[in-house]
Amino acid sequence: MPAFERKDTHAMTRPEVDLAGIKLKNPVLLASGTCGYGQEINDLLDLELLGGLVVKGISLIERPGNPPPRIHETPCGLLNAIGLENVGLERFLSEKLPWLEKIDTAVIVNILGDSVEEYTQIAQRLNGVPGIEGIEVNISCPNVKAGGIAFGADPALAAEVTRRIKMVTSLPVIVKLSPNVTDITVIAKAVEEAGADALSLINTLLGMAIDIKNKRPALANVFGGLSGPAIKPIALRMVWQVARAVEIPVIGIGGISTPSDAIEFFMAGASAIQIGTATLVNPGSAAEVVTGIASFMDKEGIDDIRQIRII
Amino acid sequence: MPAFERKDTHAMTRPEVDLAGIKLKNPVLLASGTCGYGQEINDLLDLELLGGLVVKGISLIERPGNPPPRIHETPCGLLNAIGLENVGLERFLSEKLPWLEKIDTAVIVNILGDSVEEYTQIAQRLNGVPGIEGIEVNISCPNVKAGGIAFGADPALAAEVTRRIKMVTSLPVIVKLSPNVTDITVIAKAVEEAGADALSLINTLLGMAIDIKNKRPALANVFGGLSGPAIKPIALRMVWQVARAVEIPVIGIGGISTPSDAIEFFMAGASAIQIGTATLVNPGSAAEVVTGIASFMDKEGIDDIRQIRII
Amino acid sequence: MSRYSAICHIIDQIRLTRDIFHLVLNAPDIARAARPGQFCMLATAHGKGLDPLLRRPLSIHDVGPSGRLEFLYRVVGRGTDLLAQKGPGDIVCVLGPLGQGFRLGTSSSSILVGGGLGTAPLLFLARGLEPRDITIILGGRDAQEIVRLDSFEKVAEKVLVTTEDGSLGIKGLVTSALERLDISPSSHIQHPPAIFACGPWPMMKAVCNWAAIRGLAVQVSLETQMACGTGICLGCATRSSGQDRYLHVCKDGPVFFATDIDWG
Amino acid sequence: MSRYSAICHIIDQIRLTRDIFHLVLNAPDIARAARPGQFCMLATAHGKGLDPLLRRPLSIHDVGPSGRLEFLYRVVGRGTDLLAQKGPGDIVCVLGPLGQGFRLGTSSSSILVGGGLGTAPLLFLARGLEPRDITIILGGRDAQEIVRLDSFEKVAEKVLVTTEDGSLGIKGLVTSALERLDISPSSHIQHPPAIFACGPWPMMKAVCNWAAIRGLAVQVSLETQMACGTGICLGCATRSSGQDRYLHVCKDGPVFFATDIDWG
Ligand SMILES: Cc1cc2nc3c(=O)[nH]c(=O)nc-3n(C[C@H](O)[C@H](O)[C@H](O)COP(=O)(O)OP(=O)(O)OC[C@H]3O[C@@H](n4cnc5c(N)ncnc54)[C@H](O)[C@@H]3O)c2cc1C
Ligand SMILES: Cc1cc2nc3c(=O)[nH]c(=O)nc-3n(C[C@H](O)[C@H](O)[C@H](O)COP(=O)(O)OP(=O)(O)OC[C@H]3O[C@@H](n4cnc5c(N)ncnc54)[C@H](O)[C@@H]3O)c2cc1C
Ligand SMILES: Cc1cc2nc3c(=O)[nH]c(=O)nc-3n(C[C@H](O)[C@H](O)[C@H](O)COP(=O)(O)O)c2cc1C
Ligand SMILES: Cc1cc2nc3c(=O)[nH]c(=O)nc-3n(C[C@H](O)[C@H](O)[C@H](O)COP(=O)(O)O)c2cc1C
Ligand code: FES
Ligand code: FES
Repeated sequence: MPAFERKDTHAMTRPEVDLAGIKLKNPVLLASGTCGYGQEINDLLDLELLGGLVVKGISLIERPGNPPPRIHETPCGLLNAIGLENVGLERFLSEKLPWLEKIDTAVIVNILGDSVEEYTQIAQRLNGVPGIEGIEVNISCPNVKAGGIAFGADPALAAEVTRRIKMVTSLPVIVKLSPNVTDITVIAKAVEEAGADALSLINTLLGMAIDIKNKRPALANVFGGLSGPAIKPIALRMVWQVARAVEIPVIGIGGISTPSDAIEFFMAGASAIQIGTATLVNPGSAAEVVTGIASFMDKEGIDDIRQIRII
Repeated sequence: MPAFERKDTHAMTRPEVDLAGIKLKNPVLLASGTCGYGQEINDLLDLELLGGLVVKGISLIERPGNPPPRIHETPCGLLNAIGLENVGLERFLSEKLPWLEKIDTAVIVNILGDSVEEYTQIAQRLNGVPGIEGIEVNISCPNVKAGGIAFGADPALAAEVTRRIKMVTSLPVIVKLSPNVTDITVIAKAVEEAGADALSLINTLLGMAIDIKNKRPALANVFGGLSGPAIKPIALRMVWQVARAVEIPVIGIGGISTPSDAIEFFMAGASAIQIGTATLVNPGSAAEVVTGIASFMDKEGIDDIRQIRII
Repeated sequence: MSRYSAICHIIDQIRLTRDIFHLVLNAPDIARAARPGQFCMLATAHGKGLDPLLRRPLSIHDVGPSGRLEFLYRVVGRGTDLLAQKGPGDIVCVLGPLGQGFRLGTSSSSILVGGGLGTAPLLFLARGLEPRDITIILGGRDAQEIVRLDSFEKVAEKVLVTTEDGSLGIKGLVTSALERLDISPSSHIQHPPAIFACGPWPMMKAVCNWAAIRGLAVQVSLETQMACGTGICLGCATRSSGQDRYLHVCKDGPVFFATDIDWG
Repeated sequence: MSRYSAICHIIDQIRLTRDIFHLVLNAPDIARAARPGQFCMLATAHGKGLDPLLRRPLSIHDVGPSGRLEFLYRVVGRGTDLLAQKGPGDIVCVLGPLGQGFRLGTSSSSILVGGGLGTAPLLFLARGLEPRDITIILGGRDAQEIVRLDSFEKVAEKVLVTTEDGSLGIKGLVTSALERLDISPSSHIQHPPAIFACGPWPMMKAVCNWAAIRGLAVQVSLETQMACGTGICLGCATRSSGQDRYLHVCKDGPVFFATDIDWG
């Protein structure tokens, strides 16, 4: 198409950032599990306006997910027990990635496994695949071999997964931490030492609800992950703590739905942020956050969002 | 006064319960720190309608508390960093308890310390004091001697505090657990084994907020405790887990503001519940919960609230 | 398939009974794109309140000229209660049209069965059907639950009403009305009517049984909990009749052929 | 001291400027018990929405016969925005009257200084003062911020207006008006006026400085974040001028003698 017709989005997508080697148009990403594989949402939210997206967690083999009910609303929050339903690694590569490759935004692949081997196999397969800018390792899954304890709750396990993945890929490796721990900085430091290029936090908090009419848990899985505005204070505290404990960049996640929420996370020390539940509620949230950050920076007269970090 | 003028509240205050030896008119208590020492709120909420109240945490020596700002609102939640401001043990006994003694409701004293010795001293002093039905041990405080790690985050420390307190008092000892741990059942079991008569959970979740206009944490203390409806799913999950891990009664706390919230906790396995933040928002909440529980029981045709527990 | 995220003004909100409301919005884009059986997600919190967090799914009841978009709903909880408090001039954020609607097909006749507020999508459906030999069965607990009867009578050749307490129409369930249609199980039907059903699960199951005996295909409109309504959260799963696979009501449905669903 | 938790109907809600509202409720118990300088906690969420969670503190602007309870407020965030959306007939849950009001004393004259919406409690205060030699100084950024001038003129002998941009009254801050009152620092004042101030912190500080030089006592009405407003959460701490102790604005105040406060 003629040059004058080309979508000139640069002014709309500031400020560019470099996140552990990944070039992003801006520090706003969509969180895993809340944007499908991108195509499902692109008509309602132009992905090219964003820094990037983290696709739904991919396992080696396709997973059907949990029986319904899978979701339940709570005060300012959402409980989900999707059960990591996903198309599996191979179908992701053949059916989902080709569409994403055509979109001018960073694609980060969230991966998950029941064993160190499963994580490693996926990471190895993704290495060198064009159109993938980074891997986000979801360590909230239970380690089947270690008796079901979550990788993310044990610093040694978390470090082990990270180290093994780093050995098989040259892609930037982002490790996504679970908030369901006594001291998240312990896990963060273990994972940093194991070679992680960046950290994402937080994943969902373990919660539940009861359907008192039917006298049973509201979710078929009993427990679910709590997300949304309700968890923002906890997420922000953990980002603040971790940003002060490690040298690698921290991606802030948890309850962000407005530009001012995002700015809180940058002030706490985040280098980028992800928007999750807000997209489910209002598909345009992430684009509004991008615009809001740009005008905040104009008002403050700064050109690097990291300048607003509170020391 | 003549018999016919006496306030006959029995019908309004059902159902009676026995909580680790403490007789309660009903299983609804006010949570520590959200009802002062009782007198402050009695004009807006008749304490005699309730099972009881847990007074503001008492330390050996009076504490001034944290500098302001001490509170900050979050989505469906409240962050507080009151800093355990309290009148201290002796003033509590001489200035606050005499009024409470005249009120026909159970009085439980929440105690806190920076060392095992401080906890023990307070517990010893409270032993045998008329008008006190039980002690609730707040183990969310940092243990100064153990380098600031919270008693509630370490099973051995938590058990030690419990054991020592049990040695010096014949009052029922309720241990109040912190939710900021990887596995709350580990702490719960350690404390049960150490002789606790009951457990209260949860205390607040550690969180923070940032005042982006002034570019600083919204609380002077930086971190604060998150309470209110936002945390209900997490509290309920922990009550469910702990009720299945221990034999002693569990008091459910966290985000309860309506009868149906309370019923969720009873279904999860709680033997009683406490109302915290809801009283700050609406002083009448606890009385409404009492009434709501009674009419729920009528509708279900049950006479013991523990019958609704999901097995 | 075009979907829109629109900020809509309320043109009218009419309280039909104690707890049933008829909401009319101005939403030209959504109204134009809408097909019978599709739904919208409506934000219910007021102002910048964040609670209730999720939007609520409501079937499109009707669309009209100049961008009218209509819903028919019952107040059952906090979200619908807040929605009912709004009035003309107020604003509602709406996402739609969403999902796969009814397949209109070419059957020479159609039977539309609605129970409770399951009647909501049937008006728009009836308008869209061709040829027009349409029977609508509206079932409710009592006469109060049978709403917008005159509108239904305008779009159908025949409207049958059933109420459980007999306060209006036939006393009984919608199946009582179906039995009266005299489509005999044994008869080999030359021009099988298309069957559409929306309502409580047991009602739809009963309609499906009735139809199965007669070899008739049924399209049902399902409800599940939904977070996004747009196909990204995978929260709205329902068991498919095929083994270990879930269908997603917001994108694969809400309308399904009854045979694709595991009726449990 | 009687406090009430009341469900009140809105009698009237008048938009005075773009962001300032005058709210009139029917709240007989609270209105009867109220004293100048006290405040109420108002629930702002609609229906059963839980967000915003906390009630918002507003000073009692005036009370009237037959149970009128009035507030004057500015929309600054989510809570006040939601409150402003309500209209006559709608319901607001109110807790009040709360806190310690102004000590009315027996000074032969009074000077009341309000900055911005700090003017809110001064009307009710002026009505309560006796003997009635009252000067009210209303300060604002511009003329838009000076609201209900006619009402203030009815209750005071003298009303002075200051605006920072000079669009109404004296150009400058409230201290410019104070200076004009010609209460000389050196003079030994025989009948010292009582001084009352409410507004932004720097404004109150300036008033206190002006008064301190003249040996005049000042009562100030403070604002802090509040959760309960009833004295149970201890969240509303402010430093007292006495060492390591905090005062609690909702129960020890909101009105304090300036000398009891640590002005930082
Ligand atoms: C595709 C679809 C179309 C629908 N069309 C209509 C319609 O046209 N008219 C109508 O009155 N209702 C319709 N519903 C149901 C309607 O969405 C729920 O009644 C509404 O979401 C309840 O919200 P609430 O906040 O008032 O109730 P809540 O307090 O959230 O819950 C009250 C009850 O409603 C159920 N519920 C809550 N959220 C949902 C949800 N997202 N989906 C389904 N059930 C839910 C709960 O399980 C509970 O039993 C439809 C649902 C779906 C999925
Ligand atoms: C005793 C007292 C009397 C008051 N009287 C009046 C009055 O008569 N008229 C009037 O317009 N305002 C008055 N205020 C201030 C009023 O309470 C706040 O403007 C209001 O709470 C803001 O709520 P919001 O949700 O709109 O804003 P938010 O979005 O919550 O916050 C916006 C701004 O208001 C501040 N704020 C939020 N909550 C409070 C709070 N609880 N107390 C103080 N500041 C807060 C925040 O720090 C922020 O700067 C009074 C405050 C107090 C403590
Ligand atoms: C429906 C849903 C599905 C999710 N799926 C995944 C996932 O597959 N992998 C993952 O790492 N996180 C997943 N998450 C967690 C989010 O990516 C995010 O960490 C969390 O929701 C907190 O952010 P929020 O409050 O903005 O939603 C999911 C969250 C939701 C709500
Ligand atoms: C203002 C405030 C003060 C509190 N002070 C105490 C305290 O002194 N001791 C204690 O054990 N818990 C204290 N808590 C925690 C509550 O007792 C309760 O465990 C917590 O708030 C969760 O319940 P909720 O969501 O119903 O408020 C305090 C909570 C609040 C909000
Ligand atoms: S509701 Fe989110 S995918 Fe269907
Ligand atoms: S606001 Fe709770 S004590 Fe003052």
